Amino acid sequence: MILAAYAVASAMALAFISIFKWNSITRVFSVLHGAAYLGISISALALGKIPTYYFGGRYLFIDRFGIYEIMIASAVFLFAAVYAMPHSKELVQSGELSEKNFKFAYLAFNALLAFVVAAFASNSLALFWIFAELSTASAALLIAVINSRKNIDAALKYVFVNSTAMVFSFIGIILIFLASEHSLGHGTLNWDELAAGSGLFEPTLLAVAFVFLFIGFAAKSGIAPFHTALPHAYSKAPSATGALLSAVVANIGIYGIIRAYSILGGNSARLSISPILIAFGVGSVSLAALSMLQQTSTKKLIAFSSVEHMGLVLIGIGVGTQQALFWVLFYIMAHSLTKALLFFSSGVLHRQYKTNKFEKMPDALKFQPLASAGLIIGSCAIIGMPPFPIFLPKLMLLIQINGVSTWLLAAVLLLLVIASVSFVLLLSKLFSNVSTGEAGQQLKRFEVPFGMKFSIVALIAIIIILGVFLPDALKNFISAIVRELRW
Amino acid sequence: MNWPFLIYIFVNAAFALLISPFYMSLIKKIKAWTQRRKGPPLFQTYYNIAKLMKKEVVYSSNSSWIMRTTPYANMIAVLAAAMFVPLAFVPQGFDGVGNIILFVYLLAVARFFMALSGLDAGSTFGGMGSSREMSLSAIIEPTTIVVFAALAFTFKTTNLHEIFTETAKFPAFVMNPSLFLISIPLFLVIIVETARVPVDNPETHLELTMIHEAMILEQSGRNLALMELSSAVKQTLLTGVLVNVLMPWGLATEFTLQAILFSMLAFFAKAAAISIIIGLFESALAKIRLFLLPHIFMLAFFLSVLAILLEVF
Amino acid sequence: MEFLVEGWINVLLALVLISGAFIVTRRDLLALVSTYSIQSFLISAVALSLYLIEKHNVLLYLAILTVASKSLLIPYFIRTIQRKMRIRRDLEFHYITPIISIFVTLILTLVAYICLSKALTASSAQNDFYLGAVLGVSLALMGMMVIFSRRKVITKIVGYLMMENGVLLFGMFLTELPFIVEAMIVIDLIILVLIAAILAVGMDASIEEFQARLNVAHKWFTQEKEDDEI
Amino acid sequence: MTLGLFWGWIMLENLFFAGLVAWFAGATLPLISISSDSKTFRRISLGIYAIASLLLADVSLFAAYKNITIAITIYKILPQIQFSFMLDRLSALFVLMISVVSLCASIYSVGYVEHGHHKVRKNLLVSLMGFFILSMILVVSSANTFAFIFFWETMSLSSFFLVMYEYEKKETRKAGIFYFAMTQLSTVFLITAFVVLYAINGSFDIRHTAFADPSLLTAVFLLLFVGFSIKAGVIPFHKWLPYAHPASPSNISALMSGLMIKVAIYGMMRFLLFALAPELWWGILVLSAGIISAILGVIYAMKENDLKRLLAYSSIENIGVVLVGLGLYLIFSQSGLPSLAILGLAGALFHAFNHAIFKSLLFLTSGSVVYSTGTRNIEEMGGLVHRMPFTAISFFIGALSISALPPLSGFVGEFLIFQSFLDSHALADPMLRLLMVTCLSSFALTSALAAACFVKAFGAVFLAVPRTENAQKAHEVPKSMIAGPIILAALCVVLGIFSRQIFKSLGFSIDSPDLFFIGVFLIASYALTFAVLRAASSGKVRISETWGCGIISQNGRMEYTASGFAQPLVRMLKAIYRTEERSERKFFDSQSSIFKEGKAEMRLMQFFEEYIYMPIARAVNTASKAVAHLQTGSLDDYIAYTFVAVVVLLLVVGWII
Repeated sequence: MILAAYAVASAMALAFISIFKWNSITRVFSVLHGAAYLGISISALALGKIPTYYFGGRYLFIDRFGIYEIMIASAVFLFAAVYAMPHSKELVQSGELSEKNFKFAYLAFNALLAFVVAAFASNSLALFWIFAELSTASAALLIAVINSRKNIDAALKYVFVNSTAMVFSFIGIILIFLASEHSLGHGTLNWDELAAGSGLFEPTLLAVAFVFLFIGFAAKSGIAPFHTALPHAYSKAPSATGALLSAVVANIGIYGIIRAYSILGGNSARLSISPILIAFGVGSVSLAALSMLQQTSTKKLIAFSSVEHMGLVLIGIGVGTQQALFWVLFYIMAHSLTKALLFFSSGVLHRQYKTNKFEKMPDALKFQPLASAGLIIGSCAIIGMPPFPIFLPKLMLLIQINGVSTWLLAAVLLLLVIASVSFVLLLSKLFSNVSTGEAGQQLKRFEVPFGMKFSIVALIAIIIILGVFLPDALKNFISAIVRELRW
Repeated sequence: MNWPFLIYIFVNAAFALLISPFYMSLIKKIKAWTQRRKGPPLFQTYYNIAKLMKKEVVYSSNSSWIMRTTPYANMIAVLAAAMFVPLAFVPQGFDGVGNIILFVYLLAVARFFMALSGLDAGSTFGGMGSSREMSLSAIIEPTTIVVFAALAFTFKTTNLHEIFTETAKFPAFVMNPSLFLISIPLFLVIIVETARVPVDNPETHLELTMIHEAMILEQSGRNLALMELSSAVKQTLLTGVLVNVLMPWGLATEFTLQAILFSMLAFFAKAAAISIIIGLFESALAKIRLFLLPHIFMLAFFLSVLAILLEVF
Repeated sequence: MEFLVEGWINVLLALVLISGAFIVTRRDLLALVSTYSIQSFLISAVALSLYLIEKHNVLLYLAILTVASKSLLIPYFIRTIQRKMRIRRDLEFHYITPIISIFVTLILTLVAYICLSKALTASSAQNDFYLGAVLGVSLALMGMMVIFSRRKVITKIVGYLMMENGVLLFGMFLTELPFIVEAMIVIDLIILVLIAAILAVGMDASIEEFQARLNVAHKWFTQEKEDDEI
Repeated sequence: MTLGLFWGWIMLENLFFAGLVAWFAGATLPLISISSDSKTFRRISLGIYAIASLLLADVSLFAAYKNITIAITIYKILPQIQFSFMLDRLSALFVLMISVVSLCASIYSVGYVEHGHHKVRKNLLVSLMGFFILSMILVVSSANTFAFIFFWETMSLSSFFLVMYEYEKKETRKAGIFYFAMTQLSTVFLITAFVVLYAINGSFDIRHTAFADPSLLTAVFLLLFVGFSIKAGVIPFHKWLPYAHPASPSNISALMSGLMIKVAIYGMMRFLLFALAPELWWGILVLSAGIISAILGVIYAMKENDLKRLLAYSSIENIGVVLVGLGLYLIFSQSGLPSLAILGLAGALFHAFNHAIFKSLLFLTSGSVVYSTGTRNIEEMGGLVHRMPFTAISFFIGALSISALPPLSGFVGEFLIFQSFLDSHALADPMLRLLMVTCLSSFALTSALAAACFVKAFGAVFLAVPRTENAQKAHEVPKSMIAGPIILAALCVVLGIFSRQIFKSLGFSIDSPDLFFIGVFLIASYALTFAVLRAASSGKVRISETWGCGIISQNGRMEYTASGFAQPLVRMLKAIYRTEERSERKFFDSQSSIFKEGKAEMRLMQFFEEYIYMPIARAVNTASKAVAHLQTGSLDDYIAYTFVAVVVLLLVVGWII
């Protein structure tokens, strides 16, 4: 029922977009697409019984974790779609997006949501893999659709780095199948069955399988050293796409890792895997934090910040306690929303200055006060300052990390400081760039259209509210997810 | 507050005011004698003060209320400090009066104002004097405090009145070698605080040597009189500390007229002795280069720390 | 019969590995694609041989699908593009030279063996599956080696295809694996290759422009150091 | 009676809450009207601040005086994560301090904020100031470490933005980034410590913690100490302070220097007194850190010619003084001398409180000076006592107080600390006594240098003749900018004079001198002296030029400069003011005998920057460059990384499983 509703929504959106030739209708439909997803998810939560299985539970299902991720994805998509309404017009006007490709871009944009949601709704690991790959493909198209060689280059990097890593995931899938066949008697690739029977699995086989799975999922979520394509992809993609890439597509990888790790739940393989995850997490955080110091472009900085946050999330997963998972889940949401805000804000600045280099953005505060405010607030939020929503999960994750080692905690914290200093450097370089005399006068102010403003303002409001209030519903929901995953 | 204490305040201050100028002249006289000169009359300082009182006050047009209040501030700070050093007799204790630290800081108040007044007129000399005064006082401060700490460590109290009561009871300083050690840095502190050779030369108005005189260069008339008087009282008070620690013979601890009078006389004589020593000390030494002064201070500091070490171990 | 077939399979697997080594070292693009085509053919032959033993219909379908897509369709597509691009050779090697890459290939097989040995022993997998798994993983790693040691995008695509072949080889031995999964992989592969190829040539352009662009594009891949302007 | 107390308690709780809400409302108001340039909103907001400060001052004074504890919980995120607040005596003291200072700062700001040009920025200044103060209040009244760190961070964040107020200036940016890095570093230490405490206690409550592992206790102490030290500006973690304080607007410098670093002191006290079981060596560590900060702080201040930076260094000194008191408390309480320990603690607390008052007074007045003259360099001022009489008198009282001159408030704190030093003969351990003497002498140097430093500051800024045109044209600031400091100045006097009575009424029998008596005596003797002089002297007064060695008219170039004033001390302490001298000489001939030309330069070495901060920064930068270099932009490299990672991962898996 729920799934059908999703499918219908996507089908209608895609169909209408391809049928009608008016661009404005295309824009509206993609907003409706996002809204429909969000609406369906909420009403499913309110009414429908979750988890629900389809096709006898073999291929598709919707459980709480899935719908949580779907909600994050559709919320970000909704804002991105609203943002893209005027933004795409701008892109067409400035010639960055050719008229011919407009519809194509929008199709890919909407298909991306459909694929992502399908991935979250896949019960079968193989199906999940396929949809993850498809989301890579559509994301790559979205990056490449802009008329620039650099974009094609970035898209190719994105495709190659992700797909090569995902190949190993497939090996992992085969191994998982082998393991389940060996222990349960019949091979299965279903998340729920795997999680239920995980205690019986052969630990070494399971561990090897997990490591293979992990390689692909890590690439998808941007864990170092598989993150390399992200800075290019994020900086070249239009901002709405960038937001989707970092706030939605990256979540697929983390989703996969969490699912896969939950399979290890009752198994001794977990003991040997946990250090690997933590090591990769620390590696990502340190690499990202150190790289961030040298960045000169807003979106690259944001990209590395994604790597950093995913690293922290990975550490949280590696710690493996229920509390840690609870906060990891909250963290993912907070991170997605904040990242979207950052992308939207830097997108406005990109419109104004046609560049992402923050040295080349004179008088940003004067020309684009709202975007600047968004960037400032987003930066504060992303570095985990209160009263923004990353602070709380960060603190609580740190507490969980302390359970592993206090040294690890101290190391992570120090790295986070470096990362936050990078953001402050960004802000200070950006906003201190005040032109004197005529240079500043020549620049024409880019009037921010309503849609872009709306997304930024709405996200700021949501972030501030979530930073202080943790609604009971959300709290219970996340707890339910943790229970459901049998962490 | 009891009435003997009130009397003490009044008598002690009056006594200090009365005898202080005498020692200034006495030192000059001693120095003159050593140089085979006749020297000024012993009461010359009193004459000077009386003369200055009659003169008009000249204020610089650049100066502010700092210049105008400094003489009073100096005077009252020194008068308050006078409460802390019993010269005539040691009264019954009163809260906080007699505290070493408060004593040192009351003198610091006087210095603070004086240094500011040196800057107030905008004259080059005044600034120079203030600068040197504040620098030297900063450098000597550890010594001063450690000297008093040594006293406190020796007598297990920080109240001068109590210290003096103790010394008056057992007036044999020989018994206590640390007291002897303390007396040398204490003497040096007096030299510095009262701007004497080798730190400063109160006789000359030469810009290379002036410290104290440079600061009060712009003062005149009754204000200058107040400044002179207060610095004289300050010297007496510091001498009083030395005298009462080192040779407390005759210091009255009970409140009888006879004892008080005897105590005053004894103090007068003892302070005169110290002044003579100061005079001879000044004659024997030449003014030291400003930047060599810390060496002397280090010596004083070393001695006072030594005194404390004796007490500590 | 089965004994014979098993031996046959081993020979085929060895051939696959050799073809992999070939791809790693070849400079001629046409030869590369042909080798790939042959490799895919060998793999479907493996599938067929397995079918003789296991009698699972899935393997049959798989063999057909592999031949259709990997031996025919994709190579055809790549050749078309190649013809348009007029590139014949991929001369430069990055990081490793052909001779070294042969050694690395051997080492990779060893790595795959080390990684999988304990796990597969523990699960008491059959012997041929074991061999298939090790070869599959090493083939995937070799494909990756092709991707990063060659400069031309077309070669990279071939490398990626070889990686997929490795996975396919691996998956084939796990006969119970649902067919739909394998089929989907193939579909996905086609889509990705299409996208990558299209991207490689540029979104839309006439042949001349396209050629110019492509040359530039190859320059970016090879020498481009970040500069960030759109 | 009980009922009355109960109602009173309820009322206090509500009042406290109302105060917080008022702060919040006041701070939000300018945000709502962010793009309007009307003064009204800002004034209303500042008025709300003032009222809220009064309210909170009232509540905290009552709580401190009656020694009752107010506890409220505002919001529970999760059962173990709550925003709950508590005013016990220690917290109440700090809340009182914050409210008093922020009351005056708010009054001051009414005039001060209007002198900028950017309307948005003016509104932001007012708003962020409110959030900043509110955060500080909430930090010191936090009942658990979660709320503590939460508001600690908001405090850091809001103050960071306030430091960046004039972000166009390069030095401001440098200051801001430096400040931010340091403040984040301090958070690292604090969070680590809090997390460890949480792991032991199982909750965020600040309560007495029993450590099973003594090394963990040591670790927690060190973490907290370093964390709070960074924020408090204890040497060697002080370097952000002389950058950040001058860079921010003056009303904010007053808050930062007067209050924010005290918040760190509060944290230190809170945990040392209530959560951890101290050991003797902690006291020695704290004492040494305090002495080093005090002495180096004032020595650096002495050399400084930037008025606000001078004050910032002086804050380092005073934080050192507070730490000395705290260290004495720890040492004495571990040596079984509770009465002396209380003396030290009282000294620390009283000095902290007073420093808040007089340092914000000094910052506010120097803000007025900067406002009028447009420069922070004291060499370019002079003669302002005639042009800005009220500011001058306020600054003067602050200077007197900070120089620890009786009977003003600054004296009392230092006195108590001196007293406990001098009473340390009661200690049993001779080594400890020796330590005390050593520290005492350094401490004495500190206070004398502080006096010298403020003679220099007051003299150069206010006295004599203006040295530049700007100083010549300076005029008195608006009334509100006079009113704020005047209140603080009055407090300096009152707190000093009535210190003994204050201690007594709070129930502490501390043997501090009766400064009220001294004050009365001073006034009486002033009257007497005045009367005597009137009677005995001529009373003639003449105004004339300063004697200038024959020069007709005295001008600003002839007077002693601030650098000149500091010169003797600088020479005497040249071991500390490390200067680097470099000379190059060229010669005509090869034997180096005929001199051709030469170049000599002298530079003040910044020890901590050059030997501690810069090497670390360089190391981080080198590492980050190396790492950033990995991002080559070439797909080949990226795939190669993946390849290597996969191979390594597979080997690792094969090896460990």
